[in-house]
Amino acid sequence: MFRMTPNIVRNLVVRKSTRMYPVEVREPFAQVRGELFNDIERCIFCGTCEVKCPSQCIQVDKKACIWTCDPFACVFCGVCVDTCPAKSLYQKTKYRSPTGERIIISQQGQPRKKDKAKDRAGESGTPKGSGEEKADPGGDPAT
Amino acid sequence: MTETAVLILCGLIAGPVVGGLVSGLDRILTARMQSRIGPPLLQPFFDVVKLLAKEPLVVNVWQAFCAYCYIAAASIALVLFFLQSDLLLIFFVQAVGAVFLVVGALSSTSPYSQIGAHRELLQILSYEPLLVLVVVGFYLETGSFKLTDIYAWPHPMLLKLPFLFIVLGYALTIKLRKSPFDLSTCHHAHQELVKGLLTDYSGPFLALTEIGHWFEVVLMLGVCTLFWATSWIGMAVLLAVTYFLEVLVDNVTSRMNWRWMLSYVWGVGLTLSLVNLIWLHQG
Amino acid sequence: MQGIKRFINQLRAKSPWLLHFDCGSCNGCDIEILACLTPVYDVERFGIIHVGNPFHADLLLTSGTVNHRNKKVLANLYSQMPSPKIVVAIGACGLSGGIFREAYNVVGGIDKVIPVDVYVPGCPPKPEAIIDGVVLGLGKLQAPQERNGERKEA
Amino acid sequence: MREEIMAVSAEALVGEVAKLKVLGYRLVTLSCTELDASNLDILYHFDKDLGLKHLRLTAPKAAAVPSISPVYFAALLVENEIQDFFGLRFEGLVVDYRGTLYLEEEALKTPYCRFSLRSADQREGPAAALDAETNHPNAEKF
Amino acid sequence: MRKTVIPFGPQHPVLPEPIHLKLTVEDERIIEAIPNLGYVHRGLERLADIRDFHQMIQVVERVCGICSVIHALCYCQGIEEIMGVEVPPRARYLRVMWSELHRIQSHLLWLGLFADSFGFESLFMQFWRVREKIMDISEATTGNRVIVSVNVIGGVRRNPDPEQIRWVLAQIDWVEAELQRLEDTMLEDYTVKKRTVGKGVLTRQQAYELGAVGPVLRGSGVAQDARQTGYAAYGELHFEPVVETDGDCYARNKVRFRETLASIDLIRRAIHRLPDGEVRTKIKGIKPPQGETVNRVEQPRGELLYYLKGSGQKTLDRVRIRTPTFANIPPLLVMLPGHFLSDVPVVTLSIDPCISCTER
Amino acid sequence: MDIRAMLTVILVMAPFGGAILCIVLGSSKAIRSAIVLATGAVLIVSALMLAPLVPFRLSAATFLGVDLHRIIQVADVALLLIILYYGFKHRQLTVIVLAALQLGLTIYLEGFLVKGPLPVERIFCDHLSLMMVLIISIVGSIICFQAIPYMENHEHHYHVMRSRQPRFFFVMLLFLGGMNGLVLFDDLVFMYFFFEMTTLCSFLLIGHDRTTIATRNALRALWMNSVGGAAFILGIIAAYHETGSLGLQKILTPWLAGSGVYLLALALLCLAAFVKAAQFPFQSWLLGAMVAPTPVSALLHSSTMVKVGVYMALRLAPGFTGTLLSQSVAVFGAFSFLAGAALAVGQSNGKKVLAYSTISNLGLIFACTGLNTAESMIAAMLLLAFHAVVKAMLFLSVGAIEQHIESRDIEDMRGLYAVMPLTALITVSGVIMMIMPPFGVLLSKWMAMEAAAQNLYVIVMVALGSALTVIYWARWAGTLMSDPFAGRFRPEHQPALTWLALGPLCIGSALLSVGAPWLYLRMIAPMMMGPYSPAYAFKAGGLENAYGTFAILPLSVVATLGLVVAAVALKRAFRAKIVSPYLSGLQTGEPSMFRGPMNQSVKAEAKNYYLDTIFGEARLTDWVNLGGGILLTLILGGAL
Repeated sequence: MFRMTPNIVRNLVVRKSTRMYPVEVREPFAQVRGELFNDIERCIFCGTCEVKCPSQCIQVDKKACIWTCDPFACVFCGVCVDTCPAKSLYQKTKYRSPTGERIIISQQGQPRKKDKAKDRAGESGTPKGSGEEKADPGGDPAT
Repeated sequence: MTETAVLILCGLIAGPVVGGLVSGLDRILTARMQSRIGPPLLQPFFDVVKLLAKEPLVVNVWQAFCAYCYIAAASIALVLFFLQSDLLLIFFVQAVGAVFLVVGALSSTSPYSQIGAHRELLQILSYEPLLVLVVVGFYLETGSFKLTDIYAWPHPMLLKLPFLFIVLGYALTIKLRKSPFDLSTCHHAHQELVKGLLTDYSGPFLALTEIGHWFEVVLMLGVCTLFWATSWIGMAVLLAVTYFLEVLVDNVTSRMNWRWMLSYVWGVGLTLSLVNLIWLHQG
Repeated sequence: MQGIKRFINQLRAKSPWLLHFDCGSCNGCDIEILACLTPVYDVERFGIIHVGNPFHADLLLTSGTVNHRNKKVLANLYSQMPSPKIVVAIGACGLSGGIFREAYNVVGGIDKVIPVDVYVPGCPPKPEAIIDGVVLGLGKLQAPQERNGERKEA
Repeated sequence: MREEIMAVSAEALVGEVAKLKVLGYRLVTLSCTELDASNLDILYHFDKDLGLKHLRLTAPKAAAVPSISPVYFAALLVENEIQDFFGLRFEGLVVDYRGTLYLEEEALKTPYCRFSLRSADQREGPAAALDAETNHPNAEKF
Repeated sequence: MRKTVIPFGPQHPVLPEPIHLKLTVEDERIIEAIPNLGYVHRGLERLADIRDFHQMIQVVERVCGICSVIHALCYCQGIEEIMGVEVPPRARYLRVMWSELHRIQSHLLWLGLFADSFGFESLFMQFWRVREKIMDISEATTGNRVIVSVNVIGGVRRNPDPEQIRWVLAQIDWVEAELQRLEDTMLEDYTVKKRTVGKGVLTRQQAYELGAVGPVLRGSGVAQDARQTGYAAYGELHFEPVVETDGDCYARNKVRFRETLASIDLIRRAIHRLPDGEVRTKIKGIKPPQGETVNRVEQPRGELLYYLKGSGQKTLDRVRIRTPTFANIPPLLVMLPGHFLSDVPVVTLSIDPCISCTER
Repeated sequence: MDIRAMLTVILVMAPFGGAILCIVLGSSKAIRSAIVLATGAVLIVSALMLAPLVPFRLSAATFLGVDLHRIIQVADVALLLIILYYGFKHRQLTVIVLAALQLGLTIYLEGFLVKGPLPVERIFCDHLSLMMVLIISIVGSIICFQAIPYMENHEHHYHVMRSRQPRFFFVMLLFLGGMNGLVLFDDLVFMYFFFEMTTLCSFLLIGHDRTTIATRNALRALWMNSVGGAAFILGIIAAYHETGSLGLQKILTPWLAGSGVYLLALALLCLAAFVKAAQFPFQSWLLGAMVAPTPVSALLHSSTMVKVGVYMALRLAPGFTGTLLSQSVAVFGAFSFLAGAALAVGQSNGKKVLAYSTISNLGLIFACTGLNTAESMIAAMLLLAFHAVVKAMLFLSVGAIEQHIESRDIEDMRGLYAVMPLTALITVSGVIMMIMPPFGVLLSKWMAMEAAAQNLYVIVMVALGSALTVIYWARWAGTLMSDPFAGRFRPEHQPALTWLALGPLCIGSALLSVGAPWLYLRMIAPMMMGPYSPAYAFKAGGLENAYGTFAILPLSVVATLGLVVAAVALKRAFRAKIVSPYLSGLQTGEPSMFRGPMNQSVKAEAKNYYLDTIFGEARLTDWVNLGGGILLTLILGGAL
């Protein structure tokens, strides 16, 4: 009846297997598909991601150069990243943080051939202060 | 008179405080046995206070009544223990609480609650005779049912009542709602009866049943101390070992069904207690 | 009195009991939620225990798309939870319907039926993300009066 | 398809199936596809020692098909499913959910009959699904 | 007689997924169990109308999160068959590796849940503790823990480097050691046996005729495993199915436990024979699938069948998925009556129900 | 005339008078009710007046100038002839044989055996008799009061054309007189006569409805009780043979305890007691008697008639102190306690539960009698009193419930609180008084257990039995408080007389429980002489002896406080949000309905566990009868 006892006693003695998550954060594996970013500077608004996305969560307005993504519908499959011809899409290894409000990521870019100077990367629908998922056009993380 | 008042107060405080601490320790120990860290020691208190502050939802108003009756009976039983009253009487009072808990659960129409209540009744059926026999064992050894006399007995009772201590262990396991006897309700969620007996108690009423449970746990542990009442160290060691074994058993067995429980507890328990009692009777 | 209230609200955050309802997810989120309970993540460190019963729960963790059959169940469960209560929607399906948005039997995200307090994106979210989401929810549990209480309940 | 496919008629179906059972085949499942606005194509998949065998039945939507669940109890779920999805009626089901196995009243009726639902499908996305809550006029009543 | 009617599920702590069983009980003995499905029904087969055949991979992966690799594998194999695409050998071996990793994680998950179903909480915790290692392997090699999204038509998306492969081997050694430590409890403990032996008995005949698949079928003594057909690289790995003869919950438990160990072995063999080379055939320029096919693979829960029909367009005409649990529910309905209420979780979980598979 | 003698005569004769009036004038409802009420009032007043006068002995040689013994002789023969008549009428061979046997033995005793002058101090009223008189007169009268509206309803329900109520009340009142006679007389022949009278009355009452099943069960009661009668008369003969006396108090001389024939006499008398108290294997007559209208059940089988058995045993106990007979009676009683409780667990018929519970409790009293220590005798007497009151109340409530919901099945009483709140509450409080401290029944059970602790056989059976007792009572109480109510019912509207019966019984039993120390001091302690001693002292509001203490008053106070708190909580709970019980999230708006397969609304039903496979009547009865039979044989054999 007590065959589990050795395991139990062993667990009492050896190190616990718990990862103390919020206190110690583990380094994610290198290839993890996390949060989706669009380096809007490099985006050519070709619309491939919109076509390929299985969840159809990306909209690309080719004329207005607006790249919109519903992060709540994204399934993190990475197909868009794989197929992006301009390699402007990439995934961080960190997952997307939970939020209390609905958000839509909408990035306003410039047509490829035009001025590459600093342009406003507008986001609508994102409340202030919780905008850490903003794709920051300036700081290129370049994984 | 003041002494009595102090003892009553002790009983009333010891229940929630000691019971909560024991429950917290239990959870930590269980977690460690499962290679987890577990909650803080004071977690049970957080839970109870939180529950008390929740919105009262009731399924049937009689549940509120029964929850209060349960905690009243459980606390009276413990206070009687501290007042060193009659052991048999204490168990009768304790049984009142158990019955009210069941009646409260029966007053809901949810089948889970009802079946839980019936299983609880079967649990009562399993351990109640054993408790009576343990008490009889004390009587045969000391010639009294009064706790004053039992505590005053000069020899450790465990040496004369070893089997009855095991029998009490069965009762304790059932009372603590530990595997393999966590049939009517269980500390873990994953049970076929959802939460069985306690399914439809919620918020403050659930908190009351939890505090009542602590009272009962302290009472049962108090009865355990009777087995080594001659020295504080012996008492403490006995309690620690007993509780550790309880947690261990909880972690190394699966939940059984009530048929098994009834036949096993009655079969083994009654045999053991009879052997012990006959020994006492003859010796 | 105010002090007691604050104290109790603090305790609320220390003992969130969790009810998990899978309303039509693919299991991915469910097993990640369960994984949170197991030794490696062990959310019992935060006092979280899994209760199987809305009457006992403070937190409702829901995963999956709402469909026509389970939306009633979801609303029922929500109504059986005593307030203050927090709803955490887990995974792309729970947030918006995810990849199944367009399927014929899908109503959409959890917030189509009950008010959602925290959205945890991911498909499925990692246990760390779920813990983050729960922690975010606990903040709301600590200040229940700030919630705009009775939102639309289906 | 690599394996053998045998066409059967609705009348001969149960007999054929019973024959296969005697031969030691077990039912794997049924696959139903809509051929056109009025006909369905049902494939009965059977298996014996990891070898497959298929029966093909072309069934008009309006007529009922005899259920094979009395022969193979396992057909119970899938036949109910086809009732849900295509609105095809199976006669003599062991447990008949009458189209409520998966679908609630407010859901789209016979969702797999795309020929009859084509118009509803024009508006894709969640709107279409939500629309379905209010019994779409084009949806075939079961 | 005094009947008790219990709504068992959809929300129920022992059921990880919503399914409803209307149980009619007499003094805790079940006399009738009627299921109600549809709580997870999404209608994803129909998404084939609006998602192209590449996008459908991501959709079918989400039929079930626990066996997503194998769903995608079956789907891809079907499409590859229609389109006549040859898969590179390295990809086939990697497919085996990931499939078996998935099987291990699924079985570990099940072993934990099964332990939980008879109230053995600490055992549940131990299996899930071990399982986290497999999740780590998945995450490291594919980029996601659960829905790994690694199969594509014509091969796989990831190509682990040798160092990663060595790491995987080390990890599964650890898993094996841990499992062997738990074997004694899971298979020999008195209380475990008391709760599982003789429960939910399905004779060989019944299992075969009711169309049971997977461990349920093999637990009843029928040596049938779709891996015997030799898809992917199984044909080259000398695969032997695990069979038990008692047909009760204990036998199924034993089958799954032994299969877990067998899967570890299979991974080792697959890795040892892992060829070098490409992992993905380019399919650009090949016409979209036209024709129909039936493809079968072995999921952790049993045999999975995809019926695919395409007419040369980007979207398929029909994607029909017959999942193993779908096949195992009729046997479950036969098994339940006569048992006690306390055995319902044990018997129900013994088929390893995956409701999201069943209802899609 | 001495007031004591006068009261005695009133207690015995007033019911007879009332009975005769009933049959003569009782065709009108008003007159009949008035007669019953008046008789009851007279009985209650006389019994209360008798209370301060005990103990006393009185000589009763003649009645209205005729030799009393002669009257009884004639009446006795007449009674047996009536039984014989019924035996012939229903062609019941057993009854005929037993009645003839009794007739023969009576004639043998009276005509040939008894010689010399008979003692005339025939009336003996000590505290035990007084307790019985109080129970019979007060509880019995209350039951008769409740019977007035009950029978009205009953006949209405059965569509009886010509009212048979005069006859009914005739027998009821006759019975009360007989009972009082039985407990007030010390002369064995007199006791035998009254014993037979209760047998006949119970036969008539059980068969009152004249249905086939009623007649059959009545006949069963008749023949079984005739066995008791035969044992009784044999016992008398044996006792007379050994002691040369017919006075019970004379017979109970401890120095004769060594004699075999003497013990056999006592054993035979005990056997008669067992039969009257429906102990195993004679339980079936009591169960069969449950077909009778509920007041009959209450009167005969809960509070009074079956108590004759234990009364006799208690009377005889000093005679067999310290013998093997005493031990066997204890074991037999404990066995009955356990078996009765086990069988009650298997029952869903409310009246049968009450019946088995009665058997079980009487078994405990017998066990205490057999233990034969001071403590156990005190326990027995307290249990006798408390059980009578509480059980009568429960019977009457079940009767009231039954007339409203037209069923006596516990399952049909599910959620009764919703429709008959007051009756349900009274029933629940009855249940609580049966199993919970600080109420009297439990007090006496506690005493019994402590007294039994010395005897391993007894204590093991009592421990098991009391756990089983908890089960069937708690289950019932919970069922009543559940909601919603599902069956057919008539809204709660009870006749005033029903409330007049239930209310005082409920309040009375609660007060009696609180007053248990005084009950003990005033009624029981004075009787503790001879081999016994007043074992308990009244200390700190509780009863205490050398090895145990039961704090009645403090507990009562605390329990009242707890009740008040709980009641306040209850009141506040009425303001809380009421939600549907947990139904796995499938509840629909309607109570206890859930949305099942095929979108149907299904009722989530939960039925109580009756564990028929373990405790079912069909399964246990034979074994229990066998056990009881074996033990009885041992008793009779052991006596020799």
